[in-house]
Formats: sequence, structure tokens, C-alpha cells
Amino acid sequence: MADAITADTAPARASARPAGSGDLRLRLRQNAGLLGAVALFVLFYGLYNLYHPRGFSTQVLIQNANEILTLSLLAMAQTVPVLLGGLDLSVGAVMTLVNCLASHLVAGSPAQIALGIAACLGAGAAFGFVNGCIVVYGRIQPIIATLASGAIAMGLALFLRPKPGGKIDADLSWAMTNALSDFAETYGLFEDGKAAWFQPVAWIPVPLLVLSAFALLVWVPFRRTLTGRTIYAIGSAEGAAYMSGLPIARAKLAAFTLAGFFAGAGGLFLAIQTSTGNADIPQASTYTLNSIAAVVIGGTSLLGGTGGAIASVVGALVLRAISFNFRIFDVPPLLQPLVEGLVLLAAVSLGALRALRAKNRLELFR
Amino acid sequence: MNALTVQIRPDTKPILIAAGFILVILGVGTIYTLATQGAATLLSPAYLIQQLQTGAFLGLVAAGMMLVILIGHIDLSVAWTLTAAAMTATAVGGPWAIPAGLGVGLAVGLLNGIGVAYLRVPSMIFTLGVNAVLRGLMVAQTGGFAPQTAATDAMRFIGAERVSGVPVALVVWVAVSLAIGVILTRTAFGRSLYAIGNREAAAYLSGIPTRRVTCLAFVLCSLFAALAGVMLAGYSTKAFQGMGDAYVLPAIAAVVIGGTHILGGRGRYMGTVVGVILIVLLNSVLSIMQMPEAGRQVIYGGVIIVMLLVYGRGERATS
Amino acid sequence: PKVVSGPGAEPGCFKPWSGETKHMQWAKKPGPYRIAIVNGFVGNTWRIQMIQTAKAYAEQAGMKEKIKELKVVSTGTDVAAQLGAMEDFINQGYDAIITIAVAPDGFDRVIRLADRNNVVVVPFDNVLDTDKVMQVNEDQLEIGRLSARHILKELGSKREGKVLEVRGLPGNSVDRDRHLGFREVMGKEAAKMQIVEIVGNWDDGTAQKATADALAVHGKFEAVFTQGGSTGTVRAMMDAKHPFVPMAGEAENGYRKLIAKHANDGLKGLSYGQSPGLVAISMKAALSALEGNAMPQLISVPIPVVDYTTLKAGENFWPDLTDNFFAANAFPACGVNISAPEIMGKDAKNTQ
Amino acid sequence: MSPFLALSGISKRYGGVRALENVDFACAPGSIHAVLGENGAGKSTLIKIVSGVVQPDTGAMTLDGAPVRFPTPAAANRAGVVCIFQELSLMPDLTVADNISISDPPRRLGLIDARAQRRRAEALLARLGCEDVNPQIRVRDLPLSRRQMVEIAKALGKDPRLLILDEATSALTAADVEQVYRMLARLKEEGTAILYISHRMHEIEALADTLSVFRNGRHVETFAKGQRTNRQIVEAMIGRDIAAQYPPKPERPRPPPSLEVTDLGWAGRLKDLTFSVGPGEILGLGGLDGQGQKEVLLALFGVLKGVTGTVSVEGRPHRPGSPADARRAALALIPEDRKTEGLMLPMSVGDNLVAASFDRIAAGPFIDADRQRRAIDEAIRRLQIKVGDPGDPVSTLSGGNQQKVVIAKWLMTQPRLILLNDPTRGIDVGTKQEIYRLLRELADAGAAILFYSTDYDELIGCCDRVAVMYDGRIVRELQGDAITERAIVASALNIEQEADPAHG
Ligand SMILES: Nc1ncnc2c1ncn2[C@@H]1O[C@H](COP(=O)(O)OP(=O)(O)OP(=O)(O)O)[C@@H](O)[C@H]1O
Ligand SMILES: Nc1ncnc2c1ncn2[C@@H]1O[C@H](COP(=O)(O)OP(=O)(O)OP(=O)(O)O)[C@@H](O)[C@H]1O
Ligand SMILES: [Mg+2]
Ligand SMILES: [Mg+2]
Repeated sequence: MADAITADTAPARASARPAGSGDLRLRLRQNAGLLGAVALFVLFYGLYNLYHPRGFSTQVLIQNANEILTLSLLAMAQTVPVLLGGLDLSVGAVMTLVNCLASHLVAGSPAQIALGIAACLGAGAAFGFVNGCIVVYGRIQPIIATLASGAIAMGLALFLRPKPGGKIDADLSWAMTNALSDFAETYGLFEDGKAAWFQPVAWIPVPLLVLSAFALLVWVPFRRTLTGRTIYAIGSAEGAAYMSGLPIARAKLAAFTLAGFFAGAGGLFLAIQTSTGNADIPQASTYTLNSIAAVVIGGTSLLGGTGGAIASVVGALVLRAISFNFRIFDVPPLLQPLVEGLVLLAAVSLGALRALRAKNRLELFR
Repeated sequence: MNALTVQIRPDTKPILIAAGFILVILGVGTIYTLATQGAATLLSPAYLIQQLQTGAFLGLVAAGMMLVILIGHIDLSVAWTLTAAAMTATAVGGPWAIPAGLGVGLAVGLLNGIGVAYLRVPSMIFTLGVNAVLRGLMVAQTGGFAPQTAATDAMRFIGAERVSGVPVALVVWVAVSLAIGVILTRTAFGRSLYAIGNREAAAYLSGIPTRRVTCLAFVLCSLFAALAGVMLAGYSTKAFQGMGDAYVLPAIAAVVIGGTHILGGRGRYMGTVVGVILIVLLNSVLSIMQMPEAGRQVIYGGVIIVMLLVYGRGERATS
Repeated sequence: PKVVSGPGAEPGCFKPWSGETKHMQWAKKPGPYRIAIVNGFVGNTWRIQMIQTAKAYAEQAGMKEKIKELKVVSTGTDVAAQLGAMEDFINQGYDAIITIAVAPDGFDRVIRLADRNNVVVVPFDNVLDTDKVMQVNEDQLEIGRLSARHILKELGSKREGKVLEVRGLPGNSVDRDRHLGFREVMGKEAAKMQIVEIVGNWDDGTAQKATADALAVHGKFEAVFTQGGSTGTVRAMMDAKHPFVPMAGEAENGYRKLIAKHANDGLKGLSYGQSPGLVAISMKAALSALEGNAMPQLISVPIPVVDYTTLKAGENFWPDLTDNFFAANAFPACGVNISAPEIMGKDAKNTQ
Repeated sequence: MSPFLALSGISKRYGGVRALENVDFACAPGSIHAVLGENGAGKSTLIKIVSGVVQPDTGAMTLDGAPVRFPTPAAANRAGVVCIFQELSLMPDLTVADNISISDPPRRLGLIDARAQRRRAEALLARLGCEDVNPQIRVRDLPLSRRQMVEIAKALGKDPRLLILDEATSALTAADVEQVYRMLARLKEEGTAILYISHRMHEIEALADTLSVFRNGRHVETFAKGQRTNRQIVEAMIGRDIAAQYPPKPERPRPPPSLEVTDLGWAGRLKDLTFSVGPGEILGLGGLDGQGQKEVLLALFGVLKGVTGTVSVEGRPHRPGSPADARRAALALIPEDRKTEGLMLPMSVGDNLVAASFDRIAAGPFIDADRQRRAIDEAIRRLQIKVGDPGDPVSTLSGGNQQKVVIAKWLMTQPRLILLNDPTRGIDVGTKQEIYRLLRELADAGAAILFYSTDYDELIGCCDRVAVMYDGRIVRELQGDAITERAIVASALNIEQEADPAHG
């Protein structure tokens, strides 16, 4: 019998490739969520700048950059566990914990400051690692494990800063929250930032550089390591990942460690920006919830497996850009929370369009 | 042996452990009071009754939350559902107060249900948005219309009164609990919840109306939250902004401590009841011991993790 | 701004905090002015009432013509967003920015920018730990002190037994100061009294539950000092059939109603007010500064306080209005006389 | 030739169940070794032990004569033991290329080299004649048969010394199977040892050099190719003689249709199909995999949106909006993938059985415990499901028994029109035979049956008529004696019958 069947069966194979999809179109289709987010951002941020008296100016850019950095870092932090198919409800608390820690450590001689910064980032990563251990070896679901560990982080933060206070090196604060030129000026680099070659880049806000650094020097390479790949694999199908001999435990630990690291970085910058530590419980949960919203708006699936930290940054930008507009347009103050809520609801519901379009309802259950 | 009870037998262990831990809490608290007041006030019926009364509000919220968690979802909008229901009830006032409050619950539940079941937005995030919208509505309403906020007598009655020493709130909680117990074990709806929580696609292809069931679960969740709100307003004689904030995470914690699997599909209602009592007592004892906020947070988180570790580590993705 | 020597404008209204309080003066700017109010958290009655007050005050004759634009935003409990909003308004060229800080620190950068652009920043209610800006507040330490004095007065000669202290939001400077003031006096005059401390978060629900627990365990208290959620505190005592005792608490209308109702049964209450009306005084101060007047760096607003003897229905409390709003809202000395019902009584119009 | 891998005295229990009992087993390099056995015989368990997924309770393993232990699949892979599992081990959200090189992707400077990875994928797929599969596409978007090919390519990529295929061909079309045969032959030349598990006798015949039969967790016997007749082999497997595998087809005039489908269309994947089935009839759906057969079933069952054309069941127009509607119209669907679509794996066998019949076991609003128990026992008895206690999680059953649970669940609803999507996938001869008989019984009892299968023998053996599909159309409807392997294959490839058999 077999012989009869070896005649050309190409038509059958056609089903393998969805009707005429070039690789580009494939990529686009696979990143539809992100594209939507970018469009939203362009819309909101464009409006904001168009109507802002000093729209598209450096000051405005600097101010915005300062405002988005912490949330963006937390969005990146949230992304990693989400890719795993979990959630990290402790990012806000870890941010706060590190924020309080920084208010003790990041001051004094340059050496001390450098050490303090390292310690803060280390602390964030360490806490994330502990989360990872609870999840991997305790086999407790991430969402609930981090709900609990978040409370613990909050407690520690309150021990460190029963009430707001502390100090961060003033120069550092100023240098980190302004344009590159001010940075150079503060630390007397490049002829106090007057160097000719330096001018073209002098206007760039430092926070944007920091963000890019974390994205391009930490996330992008990590994503291309085996461990990074494994995180996606686990989010997609943990059993299969294990069967394929992937380092499950390592990947999970790495994911939460990285989350802690990014969250810590967020806390550190918050400290630098505000030059204080403040164990503010509502603020912590605000950031946690916003980080989740950012991840979703960025098009990363809460089921894990698809998406990325950069997309989540865009999500964070969208969130911020929404509230920017309240400072321009005259929305009655007591209606602002309502409008904000409605826009958020609409933004996160964009994904629904897919559900409504799906012609085979089984596809909805992925 | 009935297939279902067989299926949930392992879920009984957490309940027993949690119950044991409740005794530990009471023990520790009593030692403290003995040391400071020289009296074991925590064991007095008066104190316990009062804890159950205040526990009833959390109990109702947790009950609804459990239904949603069972199908593998979560409802973060209960905080402002509760508040909105309470504020609407007092604003409407009169005989229609309570129905109005519950009406709010119904509406919110439908909205959540449609968003999650029909639009298939992840519940985590959709309910978050709905919560924000409700908050916005309440702010606008308070600012705009200065609504009446005094609880009606009927609300006072179900929230605060006692009949022959038994708080009405407690009675309501017990009644709701019995109802849910039966629903979960003895009705198609209850079974469908477990089925969906385990594998929605299979449930759907088995001809279970998954979307309607999901919707209904969210409606019930919001309804119970609304009921809790109306009763809470009765208890504190008035409705006020943010009165629900203290209920979301404790409700989730109670459900999970009660042994319900956070990803759905497994769990017994009894566990949620025990979890609620545990959380309420824990908070109360910490408050009595004048534990500083920092300590509270640490203990709170520590308890949850330790409990779950004691329950035994979850199984892996593959056998 | 340059530091000048006092006295400043309208000392009756803009009362310097103390003798040492320095005065500041900004370059005079031509009016009318653009004013922005950057609020933080919005989800409670006090904040809503504050916003309403601000809008009502801006409409009043004498103010209206001085104010070209009043913009109010609420950034939520997110310091980054609040800082961002303030800096944004500086960039937009607003003349004055009035704010309730979400944290007592961390505004150095904004202040620096404000000074560069000659913008007047006025924090009130939750003030900043800095002397670089003009601030408006009531003396929280004093509030704690006078609460203690009231209680001791009402207790007569009794100086032992337990006193319940219901605190506010942990970590908040207002909570801290009131607590310190209270303890200062109690420590001096009634060292023997045992003070039981619980956390009420300035929220009726929390206060009620915490009080109920405390009552269940400690049985009897001689007096109560509650920082907020006062209504909840009293309700808990009534539910527990605890006898009424001398008490000091916030200015919620509901609490004042209860005092009026039960004063004779022993609820010898004092009600001080951290008034949402502070926003009006802050606006007034900002305008005055923009007009080039010398202003005290720290303005102490007289604490509006009433007790069971001075309560008057329709004047400092309103039996037929809701419990939640804050009754103390008028400051005659400053010509700020927006009585609470005036704004909380209004309807949809004033959200527009 | 000395054995490459040898097991001695291996035992494995799962709670009460004895999955393997003191098994000795060996396989040699350069030969294809088939493992046969009923569902639940212990084949997969054996494989899982060899490949490090589960640990044996007792017993020892030697590789090239040296004792070994594989704590994880990774360890086994390192030793050159590569397994293609019965349950696919692909990551649906990753691309084909990612999946193929998942465990050790080509790297530059420690970072994954996407381009090299892609080239690698293309090369491996080419070896299987799957040039058409785009390495950049997500596995999610591939039909099951292609996924299995990717799975195989992935295994090849680890250049195994011992390759294990656990029913790796169960969803493959005959054409793909042919490709796999070639690949295996090549590997055999190169001296790879191959363990091959399948329930398809003709595959075994075509491939195996050595055969081992398992029964109830015991290793019954091992013998060289050709030493036993099929009949003897099957006997050894199920411990009894099986008469004719397929029940006789009743000779009767074609009944009036109870399901009538006219111009059925959907999203360009189904193109105006017209067919009908009558009570007592079994209509087979044939053709290469992925020609729209599944979609037909899903469309009838109310899963697909935007279906065009008219469908009527027993005269009444039929437009189900959901499986719930379909069920009310007395339809039943045995879905493609029992693990994700047929069963709630963690739930008990009992709960799974009643999942479609709450209305039947309920008295008023409440579920009646006795009725439920009776219904469950009845179902287990009727299909002879091998289960300890109805309270056990269904996940603990072997593949075949799990499939029986799915079928039993639907029989409980007393359907009038039964849609089967490859119901015998991964099911042993004995069980298959039971199912064939069952289908015929149901048909004789007046049910109309629509039966899609990737196995031609089945279609020929069971069906009164076979509609062969190609590219979303019914290209040919065969009846009676016209239903032959050649006829089906020819129309499946959409080539006229005269076409001479290709090389191979
Ligand atoms: N069979 C499996 N299926 C899926 N994932 C698995 C499996 N076995 C292990 N893992 C994953 O690998 C990770 C680590 O495995 P490991 O065996 O080290 O876990 P463990 O907690 O150390 O178990 P134990 O303590 O029993 O050895 C676990 O978090 C789990 O997610
Ligand atoms: N994880 C498990 N837990 C409990 N019992 C199990 C488990 N896995 C397999 N079994 C039992 O072990 C026996 C052998 O199962 P196995 O999967 O090896 O059978 P099989 O030969 O592969 O059957 P099939 O041909 O259907 O795949 C079966 O009775 C099964 O019920
Ligand atoms: Mg098997
Ligand atoms: Mg099988």
C-alpha cells in the first residue's frame, strides 16, 4: 500500500503554511498586541505634546522621562514571571523595600555611593531569588507566593523606614534626573558637557538612557540565552519543556531573580528621584497593579509564553501618557478618576477584538 | 462512595491544618492577655461572637471570591463593588436601599462576566479596570451629588443587630455558606465550576455552557460583595469611600489558606470559611497585641507561605 | 524667592508658625494668575471636599478676577506622578502650584525648578520637611496637645486607668505629630494612665473594628483620643455598650452629631478639624505671594475646634447632612467662609 | 550483536496500579525493535523509565554494558537516549525553529544564533521531506500531523544512539509515515537502536526486525520478525484470540437521511460540502490529514463561527451556537485530542463520565448521588474501562482507557448523531475492536455516525460509505465494495485512479 501514497502530496502540506504569509507579515501577526500598544502611545503622547505649550521640548521630555522610568522598570520586572505563566505581586513591595534601603545607603563618598547602588540592586535581585526558591522548591503558585512575600517585603521596608526620610546624594539626584548635559556638568565630564562632539546627544534625558541600558544590556541578551528561552518554553508548556530536558528550576529562579532585580532598580531610581525612602503601602500596590496593566497593554499574554519586556515598557508608556493628558485638557477634577478608569478598561480590552474575530471558538481556550 | 466527595477528599487536609492553626492563634493571644490583663478574654463567647460578626463581612466577600477562583479567575473589583453597593444603598435609602445595593452588585457582576467570559479579557486585568471605573463613579457621585450616607434601619438590622445574642450578620453568613455548600457539591452549576476550572476547553466541548457559568460565577461574586457592603454600611451606620479596600487581598488569602487552588478546579467551601476565621482572628490578635504595622505585614505574609508549605508542595506540570 | 524680615501681609490670616518663622518674598507678577492644584489620593470624602472647596473659593468675588485658570489634577498615591505633574505645570508656565504632598520629602528637584521659573509652590495639609517653600497647615502637635488637655480636664482629678489612642495612617507625618503632642502632655500630667494604642488609618471601618477589639480585651477605658474615623470609634463603643467617656476626635459631621446627641450621657467630646478649607487659605496665600507681598514661610492656620459645650446645629455641625464630610470649613479671619453644606450640599453642577 | 540498552528486573507501581512488573528487556543497535501491548500494558511507562522521566521502583539499566541511571530526561539525552513521547513535547508558542533546537540551540558568544538555528531547522525538516514547514511559524499554528513531524525532526536533531518512538505516528498520514519509514531505515543503517511503539499492525510489519509483547506490565515474549503470524501476536497481546477484527456490515438499503448537509462552507477552509447520513449508517470521512475533515465535525457541533449552508437533523434545521446546543439536539463529538479537549485530567473518572449528562443524573435542581453512581458504574461496565476506583483521577489511566472514558461520557447522553474525530488514535487492537463493535451496535440502534479516521483500514472495515475530502471539498464518495485502499488513497491525493504507484 505504502507505495501508492508517495505520489506528490504537496497540497496536503499547504495547510502547514497559513495562506501566503511572508515572514514579515508573520512577524507582524505574531506581534499584533505590541503594535496596538505603540499606536495607543503615539496617539496619547502625540495629543499631549501637540497641546502642551512647550510640546516636543527637552524640558517636557525630561519631565516625562523621570515620570515613566520607575513604572517602566516595574513593567519589565513584571514581564519575566508573566512569561513564565505566573504573576509577581511583590514587585511594588520590592521596589519600596529597595527604595527605603537606598535612602540609607546611597550617600557619602563616591565609593560609598557606588557600593550603596550595588547593594540596592543586589538586594532586589536577592529578594527575587527568594521568591524563586519559594516557587520552585516550595512549589507554591507564584501569584500567591508573591502576594505573601510582598507583604514581608513591605514589613521590612517599614522596619527600615518607619516614617519617610533619609537622604540621597544631591548631585546624583540632580544628575540622574536631567539631560545628559546636566549630568556631564555635575560631574565635570566632557568639559562640563560643553564639548562640541557632545552637543548632539547632550539633550538626551538620563532616565531614557538608563531605561535603554536595562532593556538592551540586560533584557535583550538575557532573552537570547538558553535560560531566557526556557522561560518562554515553560510559559508555553511546562511539561513539554521538562520533557525536552530544559533547566526548569534554573529558569524559574532566574525569572524571579531578574524580576526582583528590575523592581529593585525601580526602587533605586525612585529613591534617587525623590532623594528619600518612603514605605508607602498604597503606593506599592499601585505600582504592582500598574505593572500588570502595563504588561497586558504591551500585548504579553498573562498565560505566558509570548511577549516581552520591551513591549511592557510601551505598555507603561501608554499608562503614563493617558494621565499626562489630564494636565492639558480640562477634565473636571472629580471626573478624572472615572475617565482614567474607562480609558484603562478600554485599553486592556483591546485584546478582546481577537476573541471576537476568532472563527474557531476552540482557539479561545489557549 | 460518591465520585465527587472522593475527588475532593485530599482537599480536606488543609482545612484541618488551618483549623489547628486557629487554635494556635487563640492560644498565643490568650497567653498575651493573661500576661497583660490577667484574663483569658479571647476565649470569652462575647469576643468570639464579635469576631464572627465582623468576620461575616469578609466571609461573604471570600465566598464570592472562591466561586471565581474555582473557575481559574479572580475578581479584583470587589473592593469598590462593595463600596459602590453600600453608597448606592444609603443614597437611595428607604425600603429600596438594600435592593438598590444588590442591584449594583448584579450590574457589576454582569459587566465582569461579559468582559471575562465573552470578550475573554483576562479577569485579573478586566476586574482591575472595572474597579477603577467604580472608584471614579463613586468619587464623581460624592463630589457631584453629596448623596445621603446614613444606613437605613433594615441595613442596621442585618449588619449590626443581634437576635437573642446572635448577630444577624452571622446568620446571613451561615445561610449563604450553606447555600454555596450545596451549590458546589450538589448542582450542575457547581460541578461545572470545577470542570471549567480544570480544563475549560474540555468542559466547553462537553456541552457545558461555559460562558454562562463563568458569567454567573462573577455575578454571584459581585452580589455577595454587594451584600457585604450593604451589611458593613449597616454595621458602621454609614457608607463611606474606600470602605472595601481592606477586603480584597484578605479574601483571596482566606480562600487560598482554605485549600482552594489559586488556579482553580480544586477546593472545598468549608476551607474558605476556616480561612476567613483564621485571617480575622489573626488580624484581631495582632491589633490587640499592638503589633506595629511592620511586624503585622511580615507575620501576615509569613503565615500564608508557611501554611501553603505545610499543606504540601503542589504537583509538577507533568506526572 | 528672597528671605525678608516680617511682618508679612494679613498677619491675622497668614499667622507665622512661631517667632523664628522666616518670611519670603517672590518677584511681583501681573495677574490674573494660573493656578494648579496637584492632589494625590482622591478616594475619600476629605479630598473630594477639598477639591470642591477649591473650586467654590475660586468662584468667589475677589478671587474670581485674580484667577485666570484653576486646574486640579489628582495623581493618586504615586510620588513619581505627583512630582511629574508639578514639574509639568511649571513647564506649562503656571504661576502657582498648590499641593498635598504624598510624602514629606523628595520635592527638592521640583522646588529647585519652581524657584528657577519663579513659580510659587504651596504645600498644605501633608507638609514637607523643608523651609524652602511657603507652607500652610494647622499645628498637628498642638492638636495632639489640646486633645490631651481636654481629656484631662474632663477626667477631673482621675489620673489612673486606661486611655485609648486610635492612631492614623502609619508613617504619615500628621499621625506622627498628633501622637507626639498627645503623648507629650499625657506623659507630663498623667504618667500613671496606661495608653492603649491601636491603628485606625483615619478610616471609620478600620477604627471601628480596631476599637471593638480593644474594648473586647481591655474592657473599660477612661477616655478616648481618636485621630479620625471618630464616628467609627464611637459606634464601636456604643455597640459594645461601653459607657460614654470624655473624648477628642476629628471634625466629621457624624461625630459632632453624636456628641450633640450623647453629651449629657457622658460623651464629653472635643472635635478639632484638619479642615479641607486649608486649600482656600493656601490659594489665598499663593495669590498674595504672587502679588509680591512678604509671606511667612510656614503659615499656621488657627485650629477650628469645638466641644460639647460650643456645638451649634446649622453652624458648626449639620444634623440633616451626611456623616462623612468635615464640618470645620470656615475661617473668618481669612475671609474664607465656605461652610461645608454650601459645597457638599450642591449637586452635579459643581463637578463641571 | 551485544545489546545497546538492557533492563533487568524493572518494576514500577503507581499507587495500586502495577505499571511494570519485574521486566527484563534489551535492544540492539542497528535494528528496529517494536514494543506491542494493549492499552495499559506498560509500554509508555517502560519508555518513560528508559528516558528518565520516571524512576523505576526496582531494577537496573545498563547502556553499552555499563550501569546507568537517568534522573531526568536531560540526562538521558546526554547519553544519546532520545524519546518522542506519546504526549507531544513541543512548546506551542515557540517557533518551529526554536522548538527543534530547544535543548541546545546553536550559539554565538553564548547567545542563541537565530539564523544558524533556522538553517538547522530547515535541514532537519528537509530530511523528513517537510520542506514546506516554515521554521518561523509558531507550532501552535500547525496541524497535528505536522507537529508530529516537527517532533520527530527535533529528536533527530539530538542525533540519538537510541531513538524511541512512542506512538509517534498515531496522527500521521500514510504519506508522512512513509517519510518516517525512510528516515528510520537510514538511522538503522547508521547503527542507531530504535524502539518503536505503535498500535498499527501494518506499520509493525513494515518496520520491525524484533518484536516484544507486553501484557499487564509484564514482558510476555520477544521474537524476530516473521516468527509469528499477526493473529498469534495479537493473541499474545490481549491474551485471547480475536476473531474478525471488524463487525460485519449489515446489508440493507440506504436509509432516509437523518443528517442532511447542503453547501456547508466556513472561512475558506470548507467549500460547499453536501452529504447526508441516515440512522444506522456509518459515514467515514477520509483523505489526507488537514483537508477539513475536523472542521466539518466542529461546524456541525457548533464550535465554528460563520458557518454557511444549511444543515438539518431529523428534518429540523440545525444551527448550533455552541456544543451545548448541539448536545441538546442529541449530537455527540469525540474530539481530536483527548488530553486537552476530551478530559478534565485532574478530575475523577466519575466526574468526567457525567460531565455531559448533568441533566440526566439530576433530580430537580440537585444532583442525585445514587443516579450518578449508577450511571457511572453502567458506563464503566459498558466500555470495560480499566479503572481501580471511579474516584481516581482520569490522568492515571492509560491512553486507551482515557479514550474510552471520553466515548462513555458521550454515550451517556444517548446521542442520535455521533461525530468521531480519529477516535482510535493510540488505542490497542483489542480496544479498537471493541470500539468498532460498539459503533456498529450504536448504528444498529438507530444512531447516525460520522467517522473521521487517519487509518484507512478502519474506514474500509467500519464504514458503509466513505466521503474522501481534499482541500475542503468532498472529492469522492465511495460505497460498498468501491471502498478500497487504492480508491481512497487515489482520491485523497486527488489523482485519478489509473495513476501508477510512485517509486519508493
Ligand atoms: N515531571 C516534571 N514535570 C514538569 N516540571 C518538572 C518536573 N519535574 C521537575 N520539574 C520542574 O523542575 C523544577 C525543579 O525540579 P526538582 O526536581 O529540582 O524540584 P524539587 O522541588 O527539587 O523536587 P524534589 O525536591 O522532589 O527533588 C521544579 O520546579 C519543577 O517545576
Ligand atoms: N502517572 C500515573 N499514575 C498512576 N497510574 C499510571 C500513571 N501512568 C500510567 N499509569 C498506569 O500504568 C499502567 C501502564 O500505563 P502506560 O501508559 O505505560 O500504558 P501504555 O502501554 O502506554 O498504554 P497505551 O498504549 O494506552 O499508551 C496503566 O494501567 C496506567 O493506568
Ligand atoms: Mg502509552
Ligand atoms: Mg497510548
